[in-house]
Parts: sequence; C-alpha cells; structure tokens
Amino acid sequence: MKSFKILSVLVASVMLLAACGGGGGGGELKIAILAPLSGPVPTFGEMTRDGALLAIEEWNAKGGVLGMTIVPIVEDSQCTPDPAVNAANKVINQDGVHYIIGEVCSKASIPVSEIANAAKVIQMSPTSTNPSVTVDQNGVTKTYIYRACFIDPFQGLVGAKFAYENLGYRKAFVMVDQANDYVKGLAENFKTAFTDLGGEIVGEASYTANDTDFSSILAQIDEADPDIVYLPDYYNIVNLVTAQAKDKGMNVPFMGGDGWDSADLNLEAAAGGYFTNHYSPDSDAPLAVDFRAAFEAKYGKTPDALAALAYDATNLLLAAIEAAGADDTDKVATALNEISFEAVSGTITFDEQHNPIKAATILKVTTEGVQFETVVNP
Amino acid sequence: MQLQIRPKKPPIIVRPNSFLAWIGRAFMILLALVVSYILIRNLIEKPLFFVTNVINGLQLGFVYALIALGYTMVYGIVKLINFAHGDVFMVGAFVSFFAIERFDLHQWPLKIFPTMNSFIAIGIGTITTILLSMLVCVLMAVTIERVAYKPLRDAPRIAALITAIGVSFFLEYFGLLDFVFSARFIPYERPFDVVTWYISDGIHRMQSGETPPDNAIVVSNILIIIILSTLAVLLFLQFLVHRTKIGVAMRAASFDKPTARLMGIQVDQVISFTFAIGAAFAGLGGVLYAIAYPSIKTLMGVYPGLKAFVAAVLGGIGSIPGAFVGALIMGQAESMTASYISTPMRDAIAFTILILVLLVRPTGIFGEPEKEKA
Amino acid sequence: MLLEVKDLQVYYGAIHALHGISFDIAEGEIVTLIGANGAGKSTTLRTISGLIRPRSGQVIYKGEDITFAPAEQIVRKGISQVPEGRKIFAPLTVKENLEMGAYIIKDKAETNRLMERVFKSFPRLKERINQLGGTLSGGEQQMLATGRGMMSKPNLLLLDEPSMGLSPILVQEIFSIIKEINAQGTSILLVEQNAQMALSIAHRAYVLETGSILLSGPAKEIAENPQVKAAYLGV
Amino acid sequence: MDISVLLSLVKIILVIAYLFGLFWVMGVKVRPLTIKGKKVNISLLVNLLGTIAAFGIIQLTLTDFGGFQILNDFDSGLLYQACTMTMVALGLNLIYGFNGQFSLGQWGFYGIGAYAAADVTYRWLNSDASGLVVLGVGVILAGVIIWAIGKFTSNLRRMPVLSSFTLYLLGSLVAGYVAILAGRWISPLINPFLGTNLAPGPLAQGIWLQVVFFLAVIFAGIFAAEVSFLFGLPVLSLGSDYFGIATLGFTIVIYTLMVNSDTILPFPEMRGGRGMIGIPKLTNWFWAFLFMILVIIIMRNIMRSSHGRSIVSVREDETAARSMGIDVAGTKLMSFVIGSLFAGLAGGVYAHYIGFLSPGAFDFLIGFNPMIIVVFGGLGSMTGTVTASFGWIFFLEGLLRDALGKISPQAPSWRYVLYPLTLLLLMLIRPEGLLGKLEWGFLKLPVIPLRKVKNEGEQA
Repeated sequence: MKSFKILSVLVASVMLLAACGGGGGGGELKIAILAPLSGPVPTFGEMTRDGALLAIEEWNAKGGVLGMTIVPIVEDSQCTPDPAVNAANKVINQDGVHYIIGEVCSKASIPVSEIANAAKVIQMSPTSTNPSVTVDQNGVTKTYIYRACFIDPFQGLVGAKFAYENLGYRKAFVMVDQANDYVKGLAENFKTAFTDLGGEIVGEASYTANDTDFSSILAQIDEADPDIVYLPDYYNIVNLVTAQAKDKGMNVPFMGGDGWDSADLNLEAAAGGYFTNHYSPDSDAPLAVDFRAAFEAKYGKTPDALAALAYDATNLLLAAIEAAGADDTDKVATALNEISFEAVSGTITFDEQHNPIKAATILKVTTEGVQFETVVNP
Repeated sequence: MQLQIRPKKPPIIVRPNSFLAWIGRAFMILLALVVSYILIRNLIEKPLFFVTNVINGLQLGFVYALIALGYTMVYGIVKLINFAHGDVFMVGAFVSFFAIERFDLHQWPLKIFPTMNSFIAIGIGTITTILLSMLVCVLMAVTIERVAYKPLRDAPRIAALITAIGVSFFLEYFGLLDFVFSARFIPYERPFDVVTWYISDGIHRMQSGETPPDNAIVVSNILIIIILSTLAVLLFLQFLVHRTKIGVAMRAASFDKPTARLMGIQVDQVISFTFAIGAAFAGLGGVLYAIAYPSIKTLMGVYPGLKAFVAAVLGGIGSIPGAFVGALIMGQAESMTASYISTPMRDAIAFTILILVLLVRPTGIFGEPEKEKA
Repeated sequence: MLLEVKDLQVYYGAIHALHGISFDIAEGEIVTLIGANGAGKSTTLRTISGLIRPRSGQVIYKGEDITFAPAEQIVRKGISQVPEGRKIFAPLTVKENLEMGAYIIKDKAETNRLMERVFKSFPRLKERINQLGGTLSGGEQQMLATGRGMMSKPNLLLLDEPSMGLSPILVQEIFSIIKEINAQGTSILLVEQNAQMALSIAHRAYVLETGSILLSGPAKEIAENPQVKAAYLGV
Repeated sequence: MDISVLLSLVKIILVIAYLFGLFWVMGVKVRPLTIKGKKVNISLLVNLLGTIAAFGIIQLTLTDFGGFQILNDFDSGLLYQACTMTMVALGLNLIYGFNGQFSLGQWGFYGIGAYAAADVTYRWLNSDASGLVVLGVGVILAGVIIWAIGKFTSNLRRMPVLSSFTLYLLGSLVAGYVAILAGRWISPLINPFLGTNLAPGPLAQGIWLQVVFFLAVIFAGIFAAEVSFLFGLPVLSLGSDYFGIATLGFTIVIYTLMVNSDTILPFPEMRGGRGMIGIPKLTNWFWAFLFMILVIIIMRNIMRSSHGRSIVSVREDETAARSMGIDVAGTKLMSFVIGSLFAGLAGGVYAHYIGFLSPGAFDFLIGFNPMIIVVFGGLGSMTGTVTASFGWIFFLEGLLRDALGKISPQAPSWRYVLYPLTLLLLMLIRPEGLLGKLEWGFLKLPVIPLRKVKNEGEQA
C-alpha cells in the first residue's frame, strides 16, 4: 500500500500543476461545443459543430473577442444524458471553459444545463426546444442558460394559427414521435392551439424514429380524411412519409416545423406542404446569403437549420461577451438579457425565460423549391 | 452430529389435465382470443382497411424475410448471431445509392443503346445496380468473416458474439464519419418510377396526382418486385440447400463440423460461402428497402436487422422456411399493431409475440428441438 | 508401407493421452487396435485423420508426411474414417449422407456408381434411400456410416468401434462386410473393444493400454497371448 | 502529448491500482494478535478499517478545500458512473459469466430501477409520499405473496411453468392493487410534513431525504428483482440464444414503456420521451461506494457459498448438475433475480447522480455495454468485471474524450470508431477477456481441494 500512497501524492501534485496550467492564458477564450458526433442516436452534430466553428473562425479573423483568440473545444455528447454530462463536466472542470454551445438534443441539454447553471457557465443551446432547458421544474429561469431557437409552444401555436386562420382548415391529423421531445412538444402545442381556435383533431398517430414504413398510419389518415396533417419532424421522416403518401395517391397537405428545413427535403414529395421556420433559406436578407455562401465555401455542403442556428448561437454569445466587455459570465448573462442581435434567423431578443423572441416565417413547399408564404409575429 | 431428517409431505403431482395445469393454458388461450377478437372485429367493420394493412404487412414482411434468411443461414452453420448482418444490409443500400447517384449505373443500357426499349433498359440497369450491391456486400461479408470471425472459431461463443457486436459498431460508427456515409439522412433516388394500381372494380393504373376512390386497394410495383424477388430467393435457397452439393455440405457442416471435415468438406470455405450467400441477400434487401422507403442513413440497418433476427428466431432459427414464415408474421404483427393497437408499442408487441410464441414452442415455429449439449 | 505412425505424443490440455505410439499398416492389410476404454484408440484414429494435432511424432502415408495436414486434405489423399458413434448427419437423407461421403469426388456418374456399390453391400440402405439419417436404427446407421466411409474410394479405411451398441447378429454382418471391403483392396485400420471379433478378421493387431502400445504381432498370435486372453477376451 | 492526456492515462492506471488495493485490503489476513495471553483475530477489523480508509482516500480527494480539490466534478462523475456500471456488470456476470444464461435484459432492469427510484424521491420532493408508500408496500407485499405461492407450488410436481407464472402474475397484480390502495390511504397522512415544492417541509430535507433516497434505491432494486422473477420464470426455460433474444426484447419493451410512460402508463411526471426532470441529485461518493461495496460483498459471498457452486455447476453442465440433485431451474432463476437486483440498485444510484432520466439512455444498443464489459474483463471473474467497468468508463469517457478533443475538432467523431476496434483487437488477441478467470484479494474464491486429506483426530 505504500507505493499506492506515493503514487496518489504524485498524481495529486501533477494534477495541481495541470490545474495551474489550465487556467488563465491571457489571450485565449475557450468555448466548448457539445454536439452529438457519434453514438446510438445519430443526429445533426456535424452540422451544429460546423456552423459554430464557422462563426468562431469569422470572429477570429476579425481579431477575436475583446482581443482574445477564441479556442473551440469540440466534445462528443452523443445526444444521450451520460456522455453529455461527462462532456460538460470535462469542459467545465478540466478545460475551464465558461461558455458552452450545445447540446443539440433537449434530452442532453437538460442535464448539461443543470451542471452549467450550478457552475455559473453560460450555456447557449442552438436547437434544444424543450422549455425545461432554460426553466427548472419549479418554473424558475436558469440564470446562465439560453437558447437560440424557438420553443415548442411557439411553433405549434404559429402552425395552428396559420392552418386555421390563413388556410381555413378545420380538421387536422397529428403525427407524433413519442420518443422525440421536439416532435412531441410541437405536436402537443399544435393540438391545444388548434382546438382552442375551434378546429378539430380528427386523429393522432404515433411512430418511432426508427420506423420507415408509414403505410399503416397513412391508411389511418385516409380513414380519418383530414384537411391537413401536422408532421413536425425532421426532414428525413418527412421525406419518408410524404413519399409514401404520394405513392398511395394521397393529396392531403402536410405541415411541420423548422425540422423540415433542409437541402435534402424531398420537394417532389412534400410539395403542397407548409412549415414554420426561423428564416427563409432563399431569403435575400444579406446575413442569410452571406452565411450560406461562407458555409458552402468552407464545407462544400448546404447549411441546414441546425447549422444556421449553431452559427447564430455562437455569434449571439460572442456578441454578448463583447457587449459585456469582460470574460465574466454574470456580465455576459446581463448582456444577453438586453441584447438585440441581427442573426441569420432574424432579429433576436430574449424574453424573461431566456427564449429568443423572433418572428416566425411560414414557408410553402413547391416542386421548384421552398417559397416564402407569410410572416407571423409573436 | 446427527442429521435430522424431517419427514417431507409427498409432493402432489399435477396431472396434465388438472386445473392447475390448465391455468397457464387458459392464460395463453385468453390472450389468443383477445387478439383474434380484435382482428375479426376490425375485419368485419372495415374490411378494406384490413386488407390494406395486410398488404402493408406483406411488403414489410418480405423485406424482413430477405434479411432473416441471411441470419438464419449463418446462425445455422456457425451458431453465431451475426449482429453485423444489418449493417451489411445498410452497405447494400448505400452502394446502390452511390451507383445511381454518382455513376448513373441504372441508366447504362440507355447510354450505350439509346434506342432500347426503356422498360427493358431500366430493368437491366436496375438489376446491374442490385448485382453490384450484392457483390460488394459479399466481398465485405467474406472479409469480415475471415478477419473477425474465423480466428475465433474455437474460442468461446461469446467472444465471437462480442466480436460481431464490435464489427457492427465499427461499421456503423465508421459509416457515420463525414467522409464515409455521414450521419445525414439521404434521400434515395429510385432507379425506376413507382407505378401504382388501385383495385376497386377492376384494376386501374393510377396517374400521378390522381387520388384513388374510397373503396380501393392500392398496390405498387415496388410491392410486386419485393414479393417476386423474395420468392425467387427463397426458391433459389431451397434448391441450393437441397439439390446442390455445396448446399447439402452446408447442412452437413451445420449439423456436425468434425464429421463434415472427415468427409473432405472444407468447412471454412462452406462457412465463407454461407456468409457470402447471406450477405448477397442482405445486399438485395438493402436495395429493395431503399427503393421502398427512399431515405437512407448509416444506422438504417439496426432495426430491420433486429426485427429480421427476431423473425428468424420466431420461425425457428436455422430453418429457411421458418425464417420466411417468421418474417411474414412479424410484418403482419407490426402492421396490425400499428393500425389497431398503438404504433409506438409496435416494437414492444412484436417482442411480446416472440416471447409468447417461444413459451409455447421454445425453438420457434419450425425449429427442431435443441440438441443436448455434447 | 501404406501408413506409418511414428512416436505419436498427444495431449488434451494437461492430459497426456498418447505416450509415443508407433505402428504401421501395409497395403491390403486389416490391422486392429484393441484396448480398454480410454486406452487412446480413438485418439489415435482422430490424430491420423487430422482432427487432433499431436504434440510430436509423425504420420506418414505413402511416404508423405501428413501429420499436420487438415482433415479435409487427408480424405483427399485416400484415408477415410468411420467415426465412433456413427456420427450420421441426422437431418440429411440416406442419399445425401452418402453423397457427402463422396464429397471429394467431383464426377456425378462416379458418385452414382459408388453409391450402387454401397447399396450392393448394404441393400437395406437402398430401401431407405430417402429416409432421414436420424431416423434409422442403430445397425442401419452403422451401415450408413460404413458405406459413407467407402464413398470416397479410400485406400485406407479407419473404422472406430463399428460394433458398438449393435446386436450380435448385426455385428457379424458388419464384420463380414468389413472383410469384403478389405477383399476389394482397401486396407483397414480397425479400432475395437470387441477384441474377439476384431482379432478374428484382422491380419495384425496392436494392444493399447493407457496411451502406449503393450503388445503387437499377427492377430492369431495376439489372440493366443495369455495376457490378452485374460484381459480382453474374457477367457 | 498534452499533459492532461497523460493525466487521463495515469488516472486509468491509478483507479485500477486503487481497486486492486481495495480488494487486497478487504481480503487481507492478519496474524492474530496476542492480547493478555489471548489470541484475538483482528483480520475482520483490519479489513473493515481498510475499506473505510479506501473510501476516505477518495472522499478526501473529492473534497474541496477552499479551491484545492484533486478530483474535480468530471472525475467524480466518472467515478459514480463506474460504480453503477460495476453493479450492473457484476449482476450480468452472475447471470452470464457464472450461470451461463446469455442475457441482454440487464439494461432493462437498470432502467426499471432508475425510474422507480427516481419517481419515489421526485414525488417526495413534490410533497407526495405516495411513491414511497406504493413502491414500498407493493414490493414487500409482492415479495410475501411470491414467497407464499412459491411455498405452495413447491409441493407440486410437474406443474407447467406457464401455470405457475400465471399464478405469480395474478399474485403480483393483487399486491400492486393493494399497494395502490395503501398509497391512497397512507400518503395523505405524511404529505403535510413534506411542505411544498419551493418550501420543503421537515421531512423533505436533510437526513430524511437521505433516508428516503436509501429506501428508494433499495425498493427499486427489489422491484427490478421481482419483475425479473416474473419475467425470468417462463423465459429461463428457453435455450440459451432464445433466452438471449427474449431478454433483448425485454429491454426494448421497457424502453418503449418508458417512452410512453406519460401516455400509456399513468406517470405524467416521467414525461415520456421528453425525459424526467427534477430528480434530486443525491448520489455522492458515500452512496456510490456503499452500494457498490454492498453488491461486491453480496456477490462474493454468494459465489463462496454452496449456491455459488451450484450456479457454476449449472453453467458447466445442466444435466450433470440436475443429476447431482441441484434445482437447475431454481438456480437459474435465483442468479437471474439477484443479477437484476444489482441492476435495479445501480439504476437507483444512477438516477440520483444524473438528475435527469431519458429513455434514450436505456436504448438497447447502449444495453450491450454491460455485456461487452463483462466479456472484456473476463467471464466469471468478479475482479475482471470491476476492473473492466472502471477501465471502460475512464478509457472511453476520460482518455478518449480528452485525447481526441486535443487533436482536432473533427476527431471526436472517431471516439466510437476506435472503441469497437479496441474491442475487436482484444477479442482476437484474448478471447477469454483481460483477466480471464483470475480473482484477486477479497474476491478470491477458496480453492476446493480435489481430494480432502483427512487429518487424524478430525474424524467425526
């Protein structure tokens, strides 16, 4: 046991050294990017990482923030609680970061937010839509946690309003992935909003993300004969569902949320559908055009909503740091509360629950492309 | 010390037809009755909807069958749950995707012979694409077998199983890398157009944008292609296994490897051959699956692979007709569960069915009773 | 010499099964290995046919060292084994079992000719040609196993306990067929517990005890040996 | 190489050295002291003090002395996860490694334990004692009923498994119903003392919360064990691979139920796929260490007992074991139930470490991890399992995370490519696992001499 004690003393001193070396650094500002880069649930980690890295690169090219070079630390958080917690603990305790961009999935962002909030680290989630990310179970806003995307209730409400008032539909069918909190949140809020407005939910069907065969749900939709089907999932599911619906000769329009926004959306199949989004990809807003061009130039692929939101989240955070004038998370949080930022996805301000306030765009899918339909203001 | 033996009451022997023995059977019968009641009620209420569901289940079941055949053959001969099989299936889909997207392989006959009948040309092009996918899958499976499984043939079975899981994880996570297949969901371009017919009073070909009448059953050419190719594969396999020397050797080797070697059968080659055949069908299945459900991703093989394995177990693993029947049952079970009970529960119910069937027939529907351990 | 076995040492893990066994078989001979349970008879056969690798020693067949050749190659060289306990492929039909015996023969017509030869020796098999191997009786299984062993046209047939579990009449029948096979020019290495039967048809015999050869010589001499008489023949 | 990468490597080595030290000190034999002419055996005392000291070492390094803290939250998080993983994997090793039942259901029981324990403390904190009451009463009552039915059926021979399963199932359902009634009657009596969510009452604070946490974990473990009993009873009669696939199905069924916990099951606080929030983070080194040591001791004592020997003999040869008079089915069931109990306990500890439960964490693909760990460490080696659990967590989550992050922003994607490759290599080089069947220190099983040498004068 003697050797063991010596070893532990040794490691203690080594760790102490490392701790001293890890802090400070003067000209560097570390930002952690937590994204699901591997794991059993593959999602959109790479897009998120690339969007955030692009923003950091642009800031560094401009001379950094407050004169400090921004050093990104990318961690794989797998969209699963345990690795996300480990990643958060690692970047906070080991690397000493004060700012986290991520996670993508709410189920990973929620446990991370608890750690970050306790450690007074600013977390800016680009895409976690679950209200619980920024608010704890008692309804108290977490001081250091922000997000750059809509929350579920908002998009559901906008979708329902648009379907009921603008399109004049009265019968809606809702498709839900019970395991996906994003889809579930949107769907439930759509249902409440639509029935509150006076519409009728003629049917509801659930599926799982691993399903590829939707024919039985489509058969149910055929039976229920709705005016519109609300399918607030990502484009991959949308592609599958709409293609199969088309094969079966169904003409009912589909409607969804920002998950539809992708260069890979099957326009042919989804034509006639609508979705709510942060911005219009063919928008001529200079920011969006620039972002798209820069992203394509750097990575050779078209950015999707996740990349845009990660880019926005990073920019927001860095702008707030600059506005705060110091690498102090309390000051940055204050700055974020007061910020009004021109982002790719619109002008962003934060409400008291740290959710962004921005206008929602309704887009229509046609075979030629996605077209701007209308703007719904919050 | 003296041992004290307390006189034990003589045990009561439960006779097969006594009340206590019937409790379990009554339980199973009750379950069966509930299921049949739900099905029959729905059949009577909405016969058309029911038939539609049966057709949907068929399509799914036939694709599962293609994968399940590979599982069951490999398991039959090496007693290994080849977890990487689902990923071979995925690679099959991706190979055809690249062939179509990058090289327009499905249109080569038209490029060389522009005057060719387009129907035949597309047919030949599609078959070429499928053959290419099958070939790549075969090469991959044989490599995997040689590198990862063969060295472990004499090791404990679990080592091979863990290796299979390792290979599966490797294929998945390597595929997820950006420069391989990436984590994206990729829209799949079908090599041919979907043609749908609806049957109400006679068979009508559906024009694009046309909505079938309310009381029609919709059938697509994809369904027909899947059914035909699966049946062809099944017949081919039956022929192979019962009429050819290598097929009989496969069965011999799966029964008793040392004795098979005494007959001069090169067991390692037979095993590689089995892997190759299974992989070829998985490749075919991958392409057909991608055509039927045109969105592919790197992890697409996990769940179909699992379901197909369950189907193989349900039918009695090691048995070729068993895998086929099991897959059809799985397809129907999923389709019916999704329509009449609850879609999110469909995996759960598929597995519950499996467990219940195993309780009644512990080695699956077509399975032979397990050999005692030697 | 057709087959020469030199100083075979075989281990099962830590257990020393064969302590240096040497013997030989000449062309056209029937040689028998007799010995009690666990003497190493089957181990010897399995080593010759390539299922077990010896730690040291040599197996030389027609002047060629086949000690470490894999089992499937050894069959191709002309050594065929009828394994202990028959080891019929139960889910295969009688015909398929025989076809597997002729696996190394590529010519279909030749296979059919060989099969006819087997059916001539064992007419009972022909009656059951489409029956599954597992459903045959013990005697029929032994016939099938022997027939299957002959299907590869071996120069040397290794027979492991052909009389095991058979009625005396069947044993007689099997042994007469073995003699017949030998008469057609196939050398035979016979491993038996039924020493009396074995010695009655063999030309030469070796007596094994706990992994080494105790006695060897012409079968008749061995049968006369008082030690053998006492231990194996029960006289 | 970066210093922190080196450090991660050192951490792995140290943590394994620590474990070996722990097992050594737990099992060390000391020569009896002679106090006042009497021989006093102090081995047990030394073992106990040593264990406490081992606990103390980590506790000290975890303590924050005014900014000086050797092990930060990252390390402690890894430690807790390693402890829970050890418990899960040890349970699986009992089921698979020692008893030979190829089970993929361990992750399901882990999930059951996690959700059950979390629900109890969650409700307790939200001024609702019904969780504790229902789970406690239900678990105890079901245990009693199962025991009683077991007593009854032990007098019956040749009873079909399905029938006894039906009986047990009915009994458990009755127990559950009674427990719900009990919850309805008893919990209103306790609720007023729990205060409200924002102003917790006396019973929702301090020591009481710890007690409730402890009870919750224990009950959750027993609950998982009872579920495994009901499930295992019919399913264990299947052959090995069939059993494996049935247990895999169990994991998937549990996952599906978790996803639908707020729609199909009546637990709105679990919030289905959105994940359960607001679970108090009560796990600390004390609890993690305590439960882990508890599991290790139970496991080791089982393996040393005659039960342990019958468990191993069933793995080796069922027929031979049966002919020796061993109750094969009962032994299988016992090891399955105990293994699941460990998983359930681990789940409870895990839930209160992470503070957030999402069905995604109980997906069947992640459920292969315990199996991989058990094989990695060596089937049938407790030392191997514990070492592999710690090594695995510290390698994958510690070293790889640290090292790859340093290389480039693209590199973390490779984390899960390197992991299966390591697995493949290990299996090809050492198919029997890292430690084979080796045991060390405390976990060393007594070698039973092949032939007992009778000493003179010892004859009975």
